[in-house]
Amino acid sequence: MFELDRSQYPQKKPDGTLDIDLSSGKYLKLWQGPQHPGITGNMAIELTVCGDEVVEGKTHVGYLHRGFEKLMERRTFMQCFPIVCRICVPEPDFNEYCYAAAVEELAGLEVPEMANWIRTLILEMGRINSYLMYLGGQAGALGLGVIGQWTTYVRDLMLDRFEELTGARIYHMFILPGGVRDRLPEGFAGRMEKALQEIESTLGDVEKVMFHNAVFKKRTVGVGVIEAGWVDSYGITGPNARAAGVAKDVRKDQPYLVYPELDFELVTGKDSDIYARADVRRRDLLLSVDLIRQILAKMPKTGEVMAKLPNVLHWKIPRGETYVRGECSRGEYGYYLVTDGSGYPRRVNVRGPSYTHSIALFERMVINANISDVAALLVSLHTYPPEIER
Amino acid sequence: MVMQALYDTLKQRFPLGELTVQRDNLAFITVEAVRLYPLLRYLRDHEGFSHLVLLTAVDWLEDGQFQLTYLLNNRAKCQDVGLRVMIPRDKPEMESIHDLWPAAATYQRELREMFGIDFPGSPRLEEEFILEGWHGIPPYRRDFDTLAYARETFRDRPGRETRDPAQHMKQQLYGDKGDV
Amino acid sequence: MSEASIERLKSKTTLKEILAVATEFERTARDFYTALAPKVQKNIRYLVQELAEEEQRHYDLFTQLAERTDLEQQLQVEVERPVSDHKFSDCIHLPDLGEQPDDQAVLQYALMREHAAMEQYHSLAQSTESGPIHDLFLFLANEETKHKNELEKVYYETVHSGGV
Amino acid sequence: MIRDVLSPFTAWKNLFREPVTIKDPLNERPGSARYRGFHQNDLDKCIGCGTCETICQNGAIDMLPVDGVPAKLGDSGLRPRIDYGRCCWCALCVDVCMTGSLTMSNEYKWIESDPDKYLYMPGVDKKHWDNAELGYRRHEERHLSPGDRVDMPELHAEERIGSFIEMVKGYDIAQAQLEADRCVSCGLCIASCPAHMAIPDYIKAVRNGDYERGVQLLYETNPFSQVCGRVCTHCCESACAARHEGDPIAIRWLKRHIIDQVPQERILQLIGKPAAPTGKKVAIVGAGPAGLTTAFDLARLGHAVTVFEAQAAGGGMTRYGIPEYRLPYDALDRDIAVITAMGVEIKYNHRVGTDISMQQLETDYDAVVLAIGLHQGRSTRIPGSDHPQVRKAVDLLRQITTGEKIDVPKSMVVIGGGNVAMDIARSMARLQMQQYGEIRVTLTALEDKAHFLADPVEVKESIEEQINILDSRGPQACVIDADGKLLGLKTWKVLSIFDEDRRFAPKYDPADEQIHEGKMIVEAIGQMADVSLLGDALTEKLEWNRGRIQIDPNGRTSEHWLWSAGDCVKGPDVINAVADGHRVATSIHCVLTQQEAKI
Repeated sequence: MFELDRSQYPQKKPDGTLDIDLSSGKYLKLWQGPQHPGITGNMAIELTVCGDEVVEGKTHVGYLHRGFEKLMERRTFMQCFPIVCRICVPEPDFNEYCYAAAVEELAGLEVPEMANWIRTLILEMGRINSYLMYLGGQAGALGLGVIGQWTTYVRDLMLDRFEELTGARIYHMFILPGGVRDRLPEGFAGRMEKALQEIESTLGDVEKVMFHNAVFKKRTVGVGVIEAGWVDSYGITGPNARAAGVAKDVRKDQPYLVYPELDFELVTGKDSDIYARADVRRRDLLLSVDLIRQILAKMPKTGEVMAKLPNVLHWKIPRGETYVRGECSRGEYGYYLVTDGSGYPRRVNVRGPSYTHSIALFERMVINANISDVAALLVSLHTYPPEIER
Repeated sequence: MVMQALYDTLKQRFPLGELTVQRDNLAFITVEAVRLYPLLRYLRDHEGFSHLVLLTAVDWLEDGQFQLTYLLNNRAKCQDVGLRVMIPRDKPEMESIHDLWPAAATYQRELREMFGIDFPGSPRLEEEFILEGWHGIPPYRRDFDTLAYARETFRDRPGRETRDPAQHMKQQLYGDKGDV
Repeated sequence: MSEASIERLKSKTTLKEILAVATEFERTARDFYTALAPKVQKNIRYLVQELAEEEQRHYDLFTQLAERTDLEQQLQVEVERPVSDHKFSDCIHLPDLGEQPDDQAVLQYALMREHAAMEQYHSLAQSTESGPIHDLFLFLANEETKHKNELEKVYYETVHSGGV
Repeated sequence: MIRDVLSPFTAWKNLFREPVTIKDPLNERPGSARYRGFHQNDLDKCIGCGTCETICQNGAIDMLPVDGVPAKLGDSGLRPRIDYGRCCWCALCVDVCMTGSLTMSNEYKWIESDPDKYLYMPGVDKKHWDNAELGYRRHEERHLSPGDRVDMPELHAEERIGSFIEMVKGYDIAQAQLEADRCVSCGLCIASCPAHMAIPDYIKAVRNGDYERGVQLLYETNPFSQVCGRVCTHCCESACAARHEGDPIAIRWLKRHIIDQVPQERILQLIGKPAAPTGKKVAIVGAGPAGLTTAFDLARLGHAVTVFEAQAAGGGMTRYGIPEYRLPYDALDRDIAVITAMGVEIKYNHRVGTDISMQQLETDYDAVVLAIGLHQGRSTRIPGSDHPQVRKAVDLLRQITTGEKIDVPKSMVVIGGGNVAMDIARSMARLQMQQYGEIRVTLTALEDKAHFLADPVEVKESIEEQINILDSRGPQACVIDADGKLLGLKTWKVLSIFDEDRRFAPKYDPADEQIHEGKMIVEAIGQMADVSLLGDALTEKLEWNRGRIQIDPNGRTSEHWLWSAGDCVKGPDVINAVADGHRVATSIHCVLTQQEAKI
């Protein structure tokens, strides 16, 4: 529709900054968020538009800053465990896992095998929940409200499974340093299978209504393309990278927990547009369904779930530092933990994939986008603001 | 072994500090601040460490130093290397690497805000990132006391009070009474 | 109690008479302990004084009983719940109560005395028909048993302190 | 392309579908069996240790007194109250609970209009979920509770039975730190310790490897740490929060570990020099733990202290009553050396009443302390107990300590079920082993095994050392043949030992009679103080309380110049004697300084 090469606009000043003169009347500042249906979580984007074209976007975060990294510095190693999950609401378990694994590594704890199976199970369950929320959001950003209703329903079935396994629906607080809190409840696998079947059936409907949908395709195919070359410079991981054809997945690259024992192929795409990313996530969700079935079939029936811990009230860990990562639904999730021999972490740094995706990458991608595509574009990066500001 | 080999290779080109091999695919290397930029570029362009995983700081208050940790990942080889740079706390300044990784600008903005570490030349460094209207010392420094801040800023629900078991027993059972 | 006094008691037919003799026994015991008290070391004097007080209590009790009109009914109530006796003080040897007895000796003497009295009243009760007199003997036996049991506890607490 | 237009219309198939939502509150939807809902607390099981408060990272828990729950030994009387405005339902409080009293129900709905109502004391504020059966419980493997007690290395029965070498070896540093790690620092133990030692703090010093700090903490409340680190009756351990579901912390052994780690010279440096002389003089009768603790405290305050001791060495009952294999003399000597280093003068072989009279002490000193212990053994006075081969345990133990020659019998019977009985039985067993190569010691106790007065460990070790322990046997007579030779002890079976008021009142079964063979019988049934040293006049002047010298709460007798402390007024117990010593020293110091002020 634009006749000129839009990539030339807005023009740059000799020093490289954008040449935007707000007083010229050609431009308009437009805030999307922090309260806006087209925003993910507690975040705001400040758009400068020229007509309906975005010429500059800035991400604003900090609406949910709780300073977890700092708070952990005055909590004992066990006391940190209940707060880490709060760093990411829709998929909290990665925080629990990465934190626990980092502590275990520095404390030299060997986690029982059974705990590793249950941890993997929980992480895949969390991934399903996260993707289900994403699908609803991605469709919703383009006006397809019904998808969100369906995925919320099946997500609730998964929350029921979480509740019976962990004792809580959202913040599970189940993976603690040393292992997990308990074994699977009686008859869990059967109820899980029913939930998985319901999820598969719903996903069939989602595929028909969302993915084989002329309107959805029109709005997403070829829109919001991530160039493969950006993957490293913008620190892109997860489905955002895989949809660009970069087969990057910690589960394969640096297998952790029991992933080496599971049989699976990476899900990748090639078009790297919004549609491709949505499709990669839909297929990755189905992969998780398959992985959960594998886990429940292969996991041992009995075994310890916790390593022997020292008295957690005065647990000290020798000086050291490490980085532990996992592949969450949005990409690489990691904890950088520094200990100094005391009973408290010296420093915890949480590396959430949204950090680079929703700031550096998004600000790059939004330039020259149409205002109406901004919401879909942002959702397609699948970002959760709390993990940015921690 | 692998990480040691990498260290030895790098050592031929750059003066390096201490090596800490944490796992067979993760090592930390201490480097001088002035060596960092060329080393990062070399690792990115010639050793396959093309992914900047994170950039963060650790406050060693008692040593008067900040530790900057640049964590790089080589996906093909499944290796991570963390570069540790110690900079003085009283002159917290470091060369910007935003031209190596555009994403680094965000990390540097955050470090500037939370730790008060300056990265001259990094884009939008002065803009508020997470905190709005913050005064006082950068809050992620060790000398910022979160508990004191919380006590000044927030109040407890009325009626909160607690007793120490040992003190309470002393008062109830012996104390000045001479005997149990 | 001597054989003669038993005979004297046996021959008594009224409650009042029986009580009068029993009261007399308590009085002599009280006088004995009262006389002993100043002779023993002060640190164990409390024991002897307590014994004297206990005998005085019995003396008062019996005196008051003798003056009451509802005596029969009162006796009945007390006798229905006799204090059990497990032949305990058999194991306590009787010492010679010398000029300056120690606490153990005093206690042993007192136990022996209460035990003897208890036995006597018991056998008297057995040799009388059911009725007020029988009940009175049972009552007296019960009183002595109570006192004896209390003394046993004091004895064990004093002597068998466990040697920790 | 046509497919992409038509396919979305499949959504219409849901038109007639039932809603999947649950209509709440019309339908009950209980939380799952593991649900972490509102708290429950079993008030009877809860001991108010506050470990829940310690672990709570939200600061949501307060410990507060509750009507009808008094503080008592091993229970602070406090109970947790939770601020549901802060609670994050992590259940760490449930996981670390030392008794398992704190749990969570599966109830998750509680509606109030006043947010301050959510200060909630589970178990006290009655709620409908108090008896909910489902909900989060601590895992049966108790993942976050402290582990098992570290075994104390000690000599095996075969190794120790032939000698008087100390049997307990003491923890090494790694073992001690592991044991110290188990402590949750609740402080419930402090009230139960007569000297109120700073137990959690010195255990923390062990954890941190800061033994010098540990020694300083020990000496703040107890100059007999060598002794108490070995033979203390450790009341603290019976108040320990860890005892509810496992062994209590080995507090006594940790104390010993601290004092073992620091050299004697360093201990003297750490506790420092006494204060400047005050010119006041105090005499103390008896160099046992009570007397010497008083002496230590007073000397540190600058008073001139002289201790009169009838025996040739100090320590009192800890030396002459406790066998060497439990408390080696050199350990005791180290404690006494610290005390004499404070300037305390001990006159050994000075028997008050014989070598110097109480009247003389009254005249020569500003204050006098009577700390004479319980050195006279009680006798059963059963028939035959006046036989020369019927001995008293305290006399025999004293003889063993002083090295007097003892005619060791080939077989013997001990009467008594307390620690003294065990001590003499085990000591004589060692002598028998040395002389005859075999042990024939029978021990008869009135109590049944469940009610032995002796420490259970003592009983266990005695059995290991081949002592034949017979419980529930009441001594009746010492059996002597026509030639006057002692044959053994006759006993009756004890049917019951306590009455309904838990008072000692044994009942016997004469039908069950036994005779236990022994060429010697040792009576270890109890001790009393030998107060003859007071003399008739002072005895008559003093006020008495049921056979013991009457004292006020500070240990002062009815005579203004005389105080009394330790076993002779409080009954036998080392740590009690130490506590008493402190009390008396404080009182004397107070009186002496007041006198000073008046002048």
